[in-house]
Amino acid sequence: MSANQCGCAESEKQREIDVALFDAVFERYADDPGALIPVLQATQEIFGFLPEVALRAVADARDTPLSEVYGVATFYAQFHLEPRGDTIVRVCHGTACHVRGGDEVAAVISDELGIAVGETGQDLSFTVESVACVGCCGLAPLVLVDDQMHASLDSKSARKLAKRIRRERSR
Amino acid sequence: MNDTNPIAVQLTIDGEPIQAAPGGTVLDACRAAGIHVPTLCHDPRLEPYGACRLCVVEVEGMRGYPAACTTRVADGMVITTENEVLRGLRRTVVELLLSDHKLDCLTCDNAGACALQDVAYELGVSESPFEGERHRAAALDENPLIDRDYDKCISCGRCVRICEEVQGCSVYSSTFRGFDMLPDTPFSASLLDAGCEFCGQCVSTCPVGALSNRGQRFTGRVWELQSTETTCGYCGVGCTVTFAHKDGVITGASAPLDRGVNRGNLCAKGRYGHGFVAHPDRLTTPLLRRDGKLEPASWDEAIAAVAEGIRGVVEEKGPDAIVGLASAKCTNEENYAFQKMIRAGVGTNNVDHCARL
Amino acid sequence: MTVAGNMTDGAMVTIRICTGSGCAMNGSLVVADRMEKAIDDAGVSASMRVVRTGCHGLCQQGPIVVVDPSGTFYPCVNEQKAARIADSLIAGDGAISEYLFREDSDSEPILAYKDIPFNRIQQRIVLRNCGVIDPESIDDAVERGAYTSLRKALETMDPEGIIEEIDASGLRGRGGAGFSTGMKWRFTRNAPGDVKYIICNADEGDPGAFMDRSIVEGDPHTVLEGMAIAALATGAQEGYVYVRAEYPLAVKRVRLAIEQARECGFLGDRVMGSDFSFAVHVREGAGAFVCGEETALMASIEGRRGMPRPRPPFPAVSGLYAKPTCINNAETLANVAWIIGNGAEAYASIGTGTSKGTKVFALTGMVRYTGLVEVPMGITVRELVFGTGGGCATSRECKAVQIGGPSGGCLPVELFDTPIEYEALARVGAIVGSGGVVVVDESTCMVDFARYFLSFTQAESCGKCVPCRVGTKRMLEIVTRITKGEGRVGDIELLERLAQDVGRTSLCGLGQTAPNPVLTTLRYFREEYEEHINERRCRAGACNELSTFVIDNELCKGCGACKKHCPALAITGEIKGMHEIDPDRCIKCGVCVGHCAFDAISRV
Amino acid sequence: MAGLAASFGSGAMTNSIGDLGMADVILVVGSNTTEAHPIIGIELKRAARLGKRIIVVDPRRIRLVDHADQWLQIEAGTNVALLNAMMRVILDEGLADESFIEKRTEGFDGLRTVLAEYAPEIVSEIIGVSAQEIRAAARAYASADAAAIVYCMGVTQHESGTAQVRSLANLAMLTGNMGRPGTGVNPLRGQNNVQGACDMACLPGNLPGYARVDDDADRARFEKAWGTKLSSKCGLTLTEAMDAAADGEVRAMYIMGENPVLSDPDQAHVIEALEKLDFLVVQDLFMTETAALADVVLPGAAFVEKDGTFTNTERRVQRVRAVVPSPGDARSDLRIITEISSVLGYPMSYADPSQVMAEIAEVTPSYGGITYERLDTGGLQWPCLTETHSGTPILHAESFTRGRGVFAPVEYVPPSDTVDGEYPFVLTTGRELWNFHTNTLTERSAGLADLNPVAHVEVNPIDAERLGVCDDDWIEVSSRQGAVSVQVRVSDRPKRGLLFMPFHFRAAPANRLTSTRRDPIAKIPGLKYNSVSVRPCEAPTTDG
Repeated sequence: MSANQCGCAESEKQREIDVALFDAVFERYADDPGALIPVLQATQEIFGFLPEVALRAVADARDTPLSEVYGVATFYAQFHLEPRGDTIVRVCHGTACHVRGGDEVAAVISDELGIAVGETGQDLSFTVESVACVGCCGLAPLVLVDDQMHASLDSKSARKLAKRIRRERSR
Repeated sequence: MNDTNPIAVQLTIDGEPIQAAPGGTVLDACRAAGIHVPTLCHDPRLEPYGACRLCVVEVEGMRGYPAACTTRVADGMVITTENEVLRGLRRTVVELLLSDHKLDCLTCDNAGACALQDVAYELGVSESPFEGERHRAAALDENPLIDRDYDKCISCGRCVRICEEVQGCSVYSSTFRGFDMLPDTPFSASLLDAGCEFCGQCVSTCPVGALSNRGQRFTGRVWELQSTETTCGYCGVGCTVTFAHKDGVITGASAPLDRGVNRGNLCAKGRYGHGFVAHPDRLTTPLLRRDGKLEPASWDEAIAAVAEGIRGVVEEKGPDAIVGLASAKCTNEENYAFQKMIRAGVGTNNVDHCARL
Repeated sequence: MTVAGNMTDGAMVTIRICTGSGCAMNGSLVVADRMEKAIDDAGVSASMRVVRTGCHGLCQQGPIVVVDPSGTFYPCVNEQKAARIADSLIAGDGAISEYLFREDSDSEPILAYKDIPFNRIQQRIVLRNCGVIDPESIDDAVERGAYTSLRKALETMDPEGIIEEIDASGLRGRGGAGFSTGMKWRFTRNAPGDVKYIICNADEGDPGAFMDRSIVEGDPHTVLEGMAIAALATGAQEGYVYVRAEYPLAVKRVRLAIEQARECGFLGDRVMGSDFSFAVHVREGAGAFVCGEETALMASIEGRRGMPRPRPPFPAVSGLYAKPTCINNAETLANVAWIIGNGAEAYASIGTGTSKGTKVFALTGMVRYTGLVEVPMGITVRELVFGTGGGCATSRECKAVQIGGPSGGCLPVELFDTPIEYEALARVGAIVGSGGVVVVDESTCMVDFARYFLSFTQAESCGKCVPCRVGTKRMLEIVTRITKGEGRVGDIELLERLAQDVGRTSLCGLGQTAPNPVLTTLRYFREEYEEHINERRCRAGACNELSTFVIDNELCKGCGACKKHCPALAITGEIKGMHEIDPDRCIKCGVCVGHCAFDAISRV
Repeated sequence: MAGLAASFGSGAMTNSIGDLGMADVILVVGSNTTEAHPIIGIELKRAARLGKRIIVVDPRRIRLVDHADQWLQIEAGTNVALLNAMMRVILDEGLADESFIEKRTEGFDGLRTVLAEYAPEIVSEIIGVSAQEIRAAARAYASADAAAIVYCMGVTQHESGTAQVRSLANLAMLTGNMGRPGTGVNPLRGQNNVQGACDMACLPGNLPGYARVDDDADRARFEKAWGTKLSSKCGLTLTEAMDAAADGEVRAMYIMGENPVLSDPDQAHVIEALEKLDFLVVQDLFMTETAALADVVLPGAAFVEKDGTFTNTERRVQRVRAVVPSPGDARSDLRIITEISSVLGYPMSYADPSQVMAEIAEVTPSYGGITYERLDTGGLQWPCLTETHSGTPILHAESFTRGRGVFAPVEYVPPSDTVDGEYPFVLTTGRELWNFHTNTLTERSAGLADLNPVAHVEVNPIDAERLGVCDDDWIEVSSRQGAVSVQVRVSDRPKRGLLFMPFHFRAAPANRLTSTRRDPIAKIPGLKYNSVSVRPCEAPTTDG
């Protein structure tokens, strides 16, 4: 048994994250027993990732074992348990992108930003990740910077793109 | 299982006509008929899961190789449980498992009781042709009772399922996915922090040495141990418990799956509460109070002293000045003899026990 | 110069601008805004309007603008072009010739969208409204006949009749396995239980496939109508649309469509005044390919890890929340209203013996025209790749197609006459699958291609069963070492045995089909594997570790960029001088190629 | 058990552990099942998982509540009021099983009259649970095809314990939930062989098999079998015996395998009584708090060191087998007893325990068919009358043991130990998962002992805030009997105003606080309801 059940120590941690923020989320899905994933999606929408206290709050609010919440949160690629960069660079790895040089595009971008694919820069500026397919295969290879698509890239245009977003960031 | 539907299902298994209970699985039917089908993720205490794929069989008219543990029997089914193709498929499964399993059978306490060892032996797999990435996790011993070594885990999900389905505790879940999937507590917390009740059901179902009882470590190889089945001495449920022992010392407790009110399950006290038996505090000799101090005495002295003390009070105040308190911890035979002694030997009905507490 | 278009005076001019994901992200929204402004400014909105439509198909040429009634097609429209096109339309001029589509720079322009090579053999049933209607306007959809089939079913057919009609049409599931839709509905209908569910599977996870996305984005009502008819036939009262969260536009549009349909009485309580009630919810996937598998998808809707369970029991008997559930893929459902409206016979007259109707394919890769096409079942691979796709996009030879995504197979050019239908494709080791068709040329290494698909399925394995969890990992490791030139004698046999056993023993479709790319490349391109192992050679030059990087002195300007970025310090040379790569130090990462501004570095 | 015996004719669990799973609704009253009887807890949790409804009645949020459909957090000691209100609802809504009442019971009119006063709205005020909740529970229980009741010390350890048990029996009979799988009234026995010790007549008023010492025919039968005269005077119960010892009426005690200093109420009183004795014999495994006061201490054998039988809570007689030898000179209790009896002049000569069982079977009809040979293939549930009888999983199937079941008109009487300004809290005591009874065994089992090594008192967060205490702070809990210093565990399990303390720990003996106020019939002390006061205090010095 942890020694802080009375909440003295807990409240410190709670304060960092305003749990009241997602009361509305709980309320919206309170009557839907299957809605754990939408709740986690909405929670991640609020915090940018899924902090431990948030997962605990979800488990409590939905009367679901924490282990189950954790198991679900670690199963789906969309959920992140660590903080993420302000800008998310997603390199598409769909088949069309692969065939048309997606790997090279990914290598160039991660080289230019100094962040390996699947990781977040230490200053939380960028997260570089690969996505399975964004369904815009006609425009392969492509990269999404947040929601902005950059299509038909090659290693040169990819490098230019990476340089530009780095520059914009430092401004 | 109701009485109106007792009609058995007719099957053919490996060419033999077999009758099976309706609603059961092909594996149930095979086991009931004494036909061996290897499994790793199956436990009769759990719902069918179908993850290890060792129990694949052939069923006429069914596509592919269904798993016996998840395929329900149907009348007229023709099943093959053993042939070269099936052996080959099972061998591949075992080879895959061995390619990501810490093979420390020399010092593993589960050696000899390990289901993976058994199937490897049965299928003649001595090494895996596959090499590559392996799980490397530090062995966990953050709690006083259960050791976890996920390098030996085969991700069969039995611990996760038994904790959820049987114990209702959900301490574990399967975490992450694909090759990275492992059973774990949320945020890899210690079992204590994860709300574990330490029933040890997870240890009892683990088919390999990934989960083990700390207290049993290095107390004896499986084949050196003797086992004796008895009834648990803690609460009133009366679980059937099998104690493993060596050289007069109990090394561990388990429960048979097919007998008793508990069907293989135990609680923390039943499974881990036997250390008191060999505790140095045990009274090993009678004690008599001499000059205000309790001092060791022989049985003859002690029995004489008891008889004398009782007789003295009876003579002075009559038998009703004597009270005997029997014990809900003692056997029926002992309690019977005790009250008989108080009633017939002392002559009073002043006998009671702690039923009211 | 202008080419005369048939702009009849008085008729409403409709400018259909594609706002599907591809075109939208490529700037079509700006194009639409620009044109709308021009119309407003000119005060001609009574005779001219902009419709923001779903996908037209030829994504590669986006943003796409089609002007009706003439059908004039403007590819690659940007803001400037948009302004000029709008002006010309307002002025009543003909089409702007230099903006029109041409096969080659020197060939004649083609005016109408329907006449471009890409569209010649297409036959649009599923996509009949895609690119035509504004998917955010139910009025548009209704005008094109949406929900008339539902009304017909409600007013003139009984559930059994509906199922018979679907059965007779020969419609089969478009998501992968190709199971008879009519039979699935019948099983669900016959399963005992008061509560039943319809699920539309729009969790299109196959890399290289985007037909479900385009359908849901371009014509959500036909999917909803299909679901409602399915619900009516099976006795369901509730439905879920399970759509990938990676498709935000699809999510938005289907939510809007549900809202609108409910307001119009096409969904919800007492549909169209009848006794039939049907509520539809939307669930977004959370990034798991395996959730395309029926039982995993249902686990996900229930809020659990998307891990499949063995079947039987089939969802039709015990599905969502253990209730009878009918799961159809979005494309399958998009056929339903058409079949009910036009009759089973009309549908069955399209296609081949066992594969009826049309199929939507995502034609991608090294093909000239990439995009979404809908063709009758039974056309050959060759017709699809060369007829619709216009052949190889490069000067190299076309080498193979991969059909059916990571579960499908690679077919060599010699098999291009195979008809595209369920059984014929299965015979050669591929599947129709969800309909991804990736064309590759000689620059693609088939071993690496197999590795690519495996790395996808391996990463998407849920981890439940041993063959898929460990088997795909070990397969990937073997294939990877072959592509790295570290393959050993015996690896091919080991890989083949493992691939077969993983396929035979895996719990669900993902693991059962994951080995297909390996098995088909081993079957048709085995010599490439052998070359990698025995000769340490990659004929496509695609495997870095087996390539040698060289600097062409003719092209090299001596800028030093490659040297600066070489992580292995393998490049020597002075500024403005000759540069050289030390093959012994080179780690074959290819970074130098990306840094050379003069295309002077190549791999041989 | 007196309550059930009066209603049905037998005081034992009516049904079996295994058939709880066949119930559609299980009403769990005053039983912290998952901690005190974990394996039965598993059955309940499994039932819940399969969609069966569990209704928990407990002032404390026990772990089972997480699996329950409904939790009635009543005020401590108000079970009878709740049950009467539920029965009132059942009657008012026509949910009673008229034909069962007609064919199998008597005394119904008396109950009906009593229930008139127990409208849910009125009872709601007493028990602190809304009328709506009471109705929901009543309807669920009464409309189920099969509904079972499980109860434990939370019902019996009250001054009104017998009344509470009879009330549960009333509820079961009212709805015809008796004698079928998944029904019944099922008391859970706390220790391994409470049932057996009762069966064997370690009770002051009974002879084996619940024969009566004051019944001439019964006594004559045993006098014949045992070859001696027997007293016809009912003996003293344990708590009465302690009083008598304190009064000097009782002068000697022979205590086998019990530790009343820790387990019995009002510790000061118990110690006083035992110290006043002329002669005290204690037979045990360890030097317990009680043994330390003895004149003679006899080293007994643990259950893994001897052969015999236990009878579990569902009346199942099961074999106990020697696993290991006893240490040193320790001996099996049977051997000790027979030798002492012989020296006392009443010779007993059993070659081994199976001969005792043979004698038990001879004199105890319900054990008539039980032999060690039969038990080797699995336990047998009594009544097992003959060697061909396969035992009785469900009692009262065709008729009640006593013929017709009796409804008892039970009125709710508030506990006499009422809270007041001086003692404003209610203390309830009980078990925790990892400790057993007086901790004698569990504190000496490595690993297990480390899980819950020290006593805590559970305090509701609101009370804790008002008292200004946090986890692990020390408080002194005082009652009219005594005071104990104990560490706090802030927990939302107990209701406001309720404290919970385990009775396992000698360093913080809960029974120093409890009183010997007891049920007038069963003589069970009201351990579950004690008025106490609380104040923060310093940590005690360790020499304590």
